[in-house]
Amino acid sequence: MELLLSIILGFMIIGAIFALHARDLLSALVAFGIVGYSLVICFLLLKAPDLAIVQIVVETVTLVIMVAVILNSTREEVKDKLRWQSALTIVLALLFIGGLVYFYQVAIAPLDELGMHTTRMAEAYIEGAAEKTGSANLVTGVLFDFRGYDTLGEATILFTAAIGVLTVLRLKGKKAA
Amino acid sequence: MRYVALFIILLLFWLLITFSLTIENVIVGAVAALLTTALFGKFFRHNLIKFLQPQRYFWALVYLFVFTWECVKANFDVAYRVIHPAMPIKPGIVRVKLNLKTEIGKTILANSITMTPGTISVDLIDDELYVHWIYVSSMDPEVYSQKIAGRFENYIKKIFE
Amino acid sequence: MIVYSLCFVLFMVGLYGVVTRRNMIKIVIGLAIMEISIFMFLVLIGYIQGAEAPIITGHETAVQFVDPLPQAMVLTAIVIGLATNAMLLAIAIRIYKNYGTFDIRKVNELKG
Amino acid sequence: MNGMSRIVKKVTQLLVSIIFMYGVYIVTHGHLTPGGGFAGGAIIVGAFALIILAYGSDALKLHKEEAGSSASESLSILMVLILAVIGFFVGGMVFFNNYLPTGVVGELISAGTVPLYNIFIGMEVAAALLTIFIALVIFKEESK
Repeated sequence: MELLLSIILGFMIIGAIFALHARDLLSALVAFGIVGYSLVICFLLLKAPDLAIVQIVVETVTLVIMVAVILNSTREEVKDKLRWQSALTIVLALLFIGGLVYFYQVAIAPLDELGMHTTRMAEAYIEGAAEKTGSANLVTGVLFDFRGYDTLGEATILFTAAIGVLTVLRLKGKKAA
Repeated sequence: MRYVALFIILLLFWLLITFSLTIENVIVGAVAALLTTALFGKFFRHNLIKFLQPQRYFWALVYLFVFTWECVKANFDVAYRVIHPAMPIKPGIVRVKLNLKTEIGKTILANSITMTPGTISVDLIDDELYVHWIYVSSMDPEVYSQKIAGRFENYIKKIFE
Repeated sequence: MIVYSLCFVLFMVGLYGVVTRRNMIKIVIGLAIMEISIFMFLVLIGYIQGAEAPIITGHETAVQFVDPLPQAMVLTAIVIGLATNAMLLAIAIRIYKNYGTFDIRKVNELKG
Repeated sequence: MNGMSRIVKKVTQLLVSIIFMYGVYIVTHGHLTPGGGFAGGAIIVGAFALIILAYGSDALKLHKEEAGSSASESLSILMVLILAVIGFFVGGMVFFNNYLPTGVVGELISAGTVPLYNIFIGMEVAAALLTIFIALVIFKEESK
């Protein structure tokens, strides 16, 4: 299980590196699609079918929007290559990476091994979900009943994003009726 | 008339995917099908009489086997071209004249050609289908039309016309 | 534990993209890669060996479910990620319309 | 934008209502099977986006559709709030209270308010994403 997930994650990393280095923006998007759709397979292996459905649709919509944006403008990658300005930049970058790795070590230490997770907080949700909410799908039960506030906030963010996109992309003002 | 047919098809689809016959399920499915018909009914343009003629279903079954056989053959052909060290390909776009009348028949033929490895249908303009072919073996329109479209055309004519 | 480390590597790749790329579309792709690594990490934490997907079907034998809490959180996060990505892309294409380039440093030079 | 070739249009005619129906199934069965408002809403957007891409913006009145989708977006988020506020007054002063009878686990009409939230969140997601998509298409049309 862990081996399989590691292989898929390795492919995701290769796809991500290629997506960031591709000369053509359209091929960069195709490479980014590798990352997103591999995530769907990982979700299915990790027993999260809800997330797999959402991710496969959301990835498709994201790619459609990105391709629409690129076809609207240009496929050319910006020409200038990355320059290492000075030794100071490299030292700062290495320091930054070292700091991140250190904090990653600190954060990862108290975690359980993969697959040995003990449900502490969700115990109440799993025990009470079927009786309290009557929902057979526990994820939906958590989402819309125990944690309704999160869902409301999420819906608000979607609403705001849609209004923001409308505002940013409006070229002509609305005609006076 | 069209709308009623779409409603019935959608309700059958709903019952197939939910697979239960309780009253609530049927009511919810009917409401959903009504909504879908109201939103997308104007995009559903098919000749409905043909749905009720059983011999068309028989020919569709036959066509399924024919198509699978052609697909397997084309797979081996393309695999041979890929594995062969000299890569014997001669790609090009040819213009195939179709004998089919109905829109749906042309669509199914174009999709069948696309799904067979080695050929991809690019566009459909009037009665002519532009096909990208991996190995253009002849320049004679009669010969290549027969080679690309002829093997499917008779069956599709029996199914849709 | 190696899976967690690979998630971290994926996150670092996304961060590298955001920091070094000059093209705005590439920056959005980098942000999306970072998001994806976080989703993966959260779902990995909630995974239990040999457990069922958290859906009551009525005839499961081993009544142990995968932790539904991280899954619910990630579910909202995915949709929020889509919304923010769409917003960023809208801003990017608007900048392209005004300046004629996706290069973020050139935009900086042009104004202020 | 002129839309795509006749092959794509015909396949769209065949498939679009079935895709929409499948989205509705995912939304309404969200409390029983994998899926729910988020996934189903995104699938419903797929149906609309398919029509816009296949037929092109000439054949459709996009400004009208944009107004309709942003109106239904506002309406559905308002409905979610109203459902939550009703829970506040019916039950013991708890926001998002599940006040309807929960019924038997595993039946379609069960789980109290959860299916209602599912439906309205699905509408919200679908309308928001559709608004974003139509805004991009209109931007492309007008910036020519």
